[in-house]
Amino acid sequence: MAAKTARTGKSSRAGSRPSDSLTAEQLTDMYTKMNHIRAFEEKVAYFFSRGMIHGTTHLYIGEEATAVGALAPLSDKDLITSTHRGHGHTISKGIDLNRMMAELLGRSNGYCKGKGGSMHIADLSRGNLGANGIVGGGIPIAVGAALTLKMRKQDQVVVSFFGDGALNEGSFHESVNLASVWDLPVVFVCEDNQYGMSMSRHKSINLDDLADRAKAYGIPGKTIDGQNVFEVYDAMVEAIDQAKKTGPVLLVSETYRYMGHSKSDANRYRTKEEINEWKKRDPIAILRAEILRRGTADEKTLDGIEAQTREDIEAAVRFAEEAGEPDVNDIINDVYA
Amino acid sequence: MAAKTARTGKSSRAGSRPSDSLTAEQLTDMYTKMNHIRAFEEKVAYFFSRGMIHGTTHLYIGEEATAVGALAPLSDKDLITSTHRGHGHTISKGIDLNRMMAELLGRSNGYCKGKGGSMHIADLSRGNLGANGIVGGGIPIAVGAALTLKMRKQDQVVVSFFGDGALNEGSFHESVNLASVWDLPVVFVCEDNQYGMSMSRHKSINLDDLADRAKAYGIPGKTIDGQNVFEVYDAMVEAIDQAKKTGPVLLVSETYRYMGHSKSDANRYRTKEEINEWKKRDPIAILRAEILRRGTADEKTLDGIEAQTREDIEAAVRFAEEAGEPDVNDIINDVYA
Amino acid sequence: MSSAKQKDGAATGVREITYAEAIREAMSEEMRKSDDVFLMGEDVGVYGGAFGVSVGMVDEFGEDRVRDTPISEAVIVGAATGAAVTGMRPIAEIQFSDFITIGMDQLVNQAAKIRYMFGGAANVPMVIRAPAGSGTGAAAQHSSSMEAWYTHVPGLKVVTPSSPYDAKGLLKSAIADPNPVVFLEQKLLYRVKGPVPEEEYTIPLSSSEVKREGDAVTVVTWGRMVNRCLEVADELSREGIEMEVVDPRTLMPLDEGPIVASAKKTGRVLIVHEAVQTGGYGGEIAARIADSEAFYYLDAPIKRLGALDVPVPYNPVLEANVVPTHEKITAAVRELVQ
Amino acid sequence: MSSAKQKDGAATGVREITYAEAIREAMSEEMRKSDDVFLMGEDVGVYGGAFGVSVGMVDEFGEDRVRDTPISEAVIVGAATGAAVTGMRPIAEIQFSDFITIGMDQLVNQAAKIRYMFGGAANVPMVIRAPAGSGTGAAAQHSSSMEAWYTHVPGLKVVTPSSPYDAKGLLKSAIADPNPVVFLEQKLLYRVKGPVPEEEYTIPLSSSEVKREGDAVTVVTWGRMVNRCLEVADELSREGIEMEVVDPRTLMPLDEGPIVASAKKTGRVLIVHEAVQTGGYGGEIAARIADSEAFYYLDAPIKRLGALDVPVPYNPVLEANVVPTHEKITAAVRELVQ
Ligand SMILES: Cc1ncc(C[n+]2csc(CCOP(=O)(O)OP(=O)(O)O)c2C)c(N)n1
Ligand SMILES: Cc1ncc(C[n+]2csc(CCOP(=O)(O)OP(=O)(O)O)c2C)c(N)n1
Ligand SMILES: [Mg+2]
Ligand SMILES: [Mg+2]
Repeated sequence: MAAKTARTGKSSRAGSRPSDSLTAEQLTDMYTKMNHIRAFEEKVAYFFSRGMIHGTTHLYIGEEATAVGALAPLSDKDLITSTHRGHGHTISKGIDLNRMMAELLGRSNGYCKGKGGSMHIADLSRGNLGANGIVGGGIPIAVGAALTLKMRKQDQVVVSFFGDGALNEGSFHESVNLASVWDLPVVFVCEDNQYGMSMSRHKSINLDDLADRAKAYGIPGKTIDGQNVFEVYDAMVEAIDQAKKTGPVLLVSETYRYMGHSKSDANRYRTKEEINEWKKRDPIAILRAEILRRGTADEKTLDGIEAQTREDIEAAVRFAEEAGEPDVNDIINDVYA
Repeated sequence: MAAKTARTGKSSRAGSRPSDSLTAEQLTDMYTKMNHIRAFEEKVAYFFSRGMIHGTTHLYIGEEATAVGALAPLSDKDLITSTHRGHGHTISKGIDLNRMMAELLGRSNGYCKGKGGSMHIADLSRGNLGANGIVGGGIPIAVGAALTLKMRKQDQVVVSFFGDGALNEGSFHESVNLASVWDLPVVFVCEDNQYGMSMSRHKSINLDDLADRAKAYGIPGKTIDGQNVFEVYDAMVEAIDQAKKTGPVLLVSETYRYMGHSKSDANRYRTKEEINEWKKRDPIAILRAEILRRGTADEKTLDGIEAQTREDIEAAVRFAEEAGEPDVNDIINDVYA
Repeated sequence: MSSAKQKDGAATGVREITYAEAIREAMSEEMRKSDDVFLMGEDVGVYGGAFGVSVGMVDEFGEDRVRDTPISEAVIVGAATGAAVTGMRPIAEIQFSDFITIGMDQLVNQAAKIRYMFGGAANVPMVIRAPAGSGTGAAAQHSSSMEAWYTHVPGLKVVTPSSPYDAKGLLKSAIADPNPVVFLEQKLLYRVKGPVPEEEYTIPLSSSEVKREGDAVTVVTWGRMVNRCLEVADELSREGIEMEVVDPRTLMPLDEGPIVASAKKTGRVLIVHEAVQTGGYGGEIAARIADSEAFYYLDAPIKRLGALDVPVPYNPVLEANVVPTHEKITAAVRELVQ
Repeated sequence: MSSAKQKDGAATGVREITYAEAIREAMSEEMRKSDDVFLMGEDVGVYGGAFGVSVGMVDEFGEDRVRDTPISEAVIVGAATGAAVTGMRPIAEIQFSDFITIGMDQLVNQAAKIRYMFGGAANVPMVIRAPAGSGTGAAAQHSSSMEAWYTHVPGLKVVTPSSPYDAKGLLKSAIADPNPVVFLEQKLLYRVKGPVPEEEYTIPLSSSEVKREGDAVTVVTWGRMVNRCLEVADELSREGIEMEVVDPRTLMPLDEGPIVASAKKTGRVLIVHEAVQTGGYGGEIAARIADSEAFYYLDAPIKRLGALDVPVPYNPVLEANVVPTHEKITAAVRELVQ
């Protein structure tokens, strides 16, 4: 079972790792972000269950360590492309939570003025090139962004997130190949949450280790334990370095989504046991335990952070609710620049 | 240089190989087919140089051993999909040369009644599902044909040809992946003639051995000397067997096109020396030498075969020229069945 | 108007089922009849399809004939093409019609053209089923209506059913058709019920239907907009304005006769579609009328009402106002008959 | 009619260059002006492009700015999109416009929609250049004219130049435009020469041009068909039939004014395009006229003449007869003015 494989991990534990020298402040920031993601998602799940949000949404709960671990080593100037399951990446990259919540609620003060919704939140000012409703759709865009960096000789990197299901789209293939032959600074991060909608990745891909996909492009590939934010962080520090020096890297982060694929999912394709098994290795709990072990914060502080993140989300909801619905006359704007 | 790699070959020479037991008749048939291809192509090249054929064409001269070696082990009921550079596959699979030539000349008695031309010749009665003007376009179709075989439990195989350039299309990726997870009986034959139009495969793909692409799909992959028809044959016998038993296989046949990519090619991207180097290992010469060594036919017989193939092509031209142009009123037919 | 009678089924005791159920029945019945027919697509198996259209089918037919595919639209369309050319009758579901773009080459350059390129030597009997349209809050990449594209590709047939009855009858014909058919389903109709007889029936492709007779104005419309236009018609009828509503049902090949006849009769034409107005199929309909004998009977300019020329926005109010609304249709009819 | 004057350039001493050269000049000039502009595509470097459009450019600009790509149309379009969103101004060549189908999702669901989905927070300044049209004997998968598709995608601009002068002036505007532009070149025009001034000039996108004045009939046409219609016009002029020929040059957004004005003036309209008639952009033009004030001035049905509804066949005689021929255009005009 994948959960078991992930548990053992694959990165070497010997010697000192970058994550060993994370400062107290950095650890607190990571803990805050993971809690922001979870609190945001739980709020969104609540709104959906009440029919208070329009459309559909794809929740990231359970996968928080990947986004936070992968993006912690980035600078503000580094870029990302995200997915339909993008809230985690967006919050990790830094975002105005108010405007993000407002967008989900379709308000005029949302990131996209209510035109985009959950699947199209972007924040170019913070290097977030956007979520994407098309599976695999953001990968070519990441490659193009990396081309800009290379042509302008900018010392930055692009991180492109996508799921295990996206590994089967032609866009993945063409993109990784191009990034490889052009030595572009991209880290491709595959979030293997074991399923593409209802399809087990064991049925959609004939590989034990998804990182073997990298072998087709002559680039490094590595599978990591996506529930452990430190392992993600360490792999990413190395990958960013490689990407800048020699070109693209593929990381496969083994993780799991606790919730259904989207709002309408009867979970017919997996068992309760499997879900519970994964929940035992909750990424927030793992980070919390390690912070306590290192002693950079105590229980009380961490509880305070958690409470604060919930409060931040409530504040974001208030911010959104204070704004009006977008003006119907605004429909026709923003097509052309 | 790729030519050197190919020269050493990669398949084991130890023990007896399927090609060791090719009968005199089979060898003669292979020799005939390779000469048919070459004679056909030389005629077509001549017509083009005189502006007597419309459109463009992609010549297979120099690559004959791949098509002939790959298709010799097939039964009539096995299927193929071909490419823009398809004359070799078409002749190897068995075709009415008259109607094939008539199609190139755009005649009403051509395979497609003059509607298809060089890039769209098909012969479903002989299992040829068609050439294709879209790079990588035939690969998904091959997979679909193999699905038919599997669903109907027919003990046949599909061979899908494509070039090194096609390895970079999303269609290749999606197709091989699907064939792999569904265990479909397809042999994917990549004809690595070193270039996709002007682009060296060393620039378009970051791999020394293109067969490594197979590793992304958990299927066997093997690179073979495409100038040596015996090596192609042997690899193919094994691959067909595997494909029927366990699912798809990727073969990469290292070969070279002597002529320009299509009729308008100034050959700016390669050197005369490189072309001449490859010509030293002409696939027809290699087969001829081996036939003589085995003694299954003598010089005179082989000369006679060669002369006969040229005569067959002249006869095909006469067949075509006797037919009229298609009727303009036929334009609107054949859109819907 | 044979099926207009059917529409009164409820009254005459015909059972009512949803549009999604009608589609499922059509597929299941054809799959029972022939082993050549099968369904493939993302999550069509145990999940039952993103909109539940194929729920339960895998239980009856097994995983071999109700095939879950990886997320690979190009090879979904292409494999269907290859299976069709070799004698099967695949039904390939693309989860949202927006994603057909990924299989566009296989659909347009392969499936549609194979027969012609081969001089008639091959058939490509396949159906691409895909849900179209906005209204679900899924925003710009999950809501488009691109039927016009496919009508511009010789070799394809294009079907846009507006009721459970039509969906079932047309899908059965599409499956039986020896050509590639793009069968565009309406997300917002999936749960709408309508009368569908238990007995076997089919509706020929390329058979426009007058959904409602009237003499004041001809409204040509399809897909989700048909019901909306019929509602407007009921309302305006109370004021004495009798709209004739014609649904082409199959856009390509188009059964032009009933449309031209109606335009000739009423002298006033409004074309309503959910797709973006510019470049939409409404242009084709308008052009056909403007170049038909009906031209000489027109008393007013031919009006089109399509979606605003923007991608579909997320906010529900914006989204609802992108497509022709009840109010806009009403206003357009009023303006025309003045 | 500013550029109609330019068309007499030969007489007034303006140099003549080919359509391909005009395109190359436009790209080279813009690349000299800004490092943000670059060209990418299959074989655009040392090979000079399949039609020789970029011959020599790699020598001036180097392999970094004239980038040969692998054969991967989806990522060609997508990488251009990503580069554009991050501030570059890519020109991506797709070797034949038929192959845009492979990059269709990236073009339609990404490049075109990004700005709107993000509520206006991003620009996507990119040009997709691609040769369209039949006449080269390359058959069904290398000869299509799909401009209508792109006009149906809000967010894209669509340009179809018919002369070297227009090609250069419009391409420079396309490169400067902050939006994704689909720039459809005509294979059969690449070697055709025309006057192009040495001085810098641009032609605004969305500026229809009356290529020839006349009062008997309005012919709206674009791309390769413009010259053919002008030839017919010269011929019929000898019989006293004066055709007015209007070339929209940019199909989306359309500069409708000159078209409607002309239709109003002549009262008779023929729309000619190389693309397949059904679902073609001729429908849009016809519909716009039929719903404009020109409607009241029409003396005859609006006629369309597009290609026959078939894929493009290989045989040269068949191929030539698929598209509107000189004879068919002449006959259509005669019929209209009778
Ligand atoms: C091109 C495309 N195909 C299908 C879909 C519908 N869809 C949305 S998410 C999804 C599953 C994606 O799986 P994966 O890439 O593993 O990401 P996950 O949802 O597991 O995070 C599917 C099939 C889509 N949005 N885009
Ligand atoms: C999708 C697509 N892109 C580009 C082309 C133009 N083109 C035709 S053949 C060719 C090169 C193909 O290279 P490869 O696959 O190696 O085959 P080869 O020609 O070398 O046999 C190109 C770029 C095409 N026909 N289809
Ligand atoms: Mg997944
Ligand atoms: Mg090649």
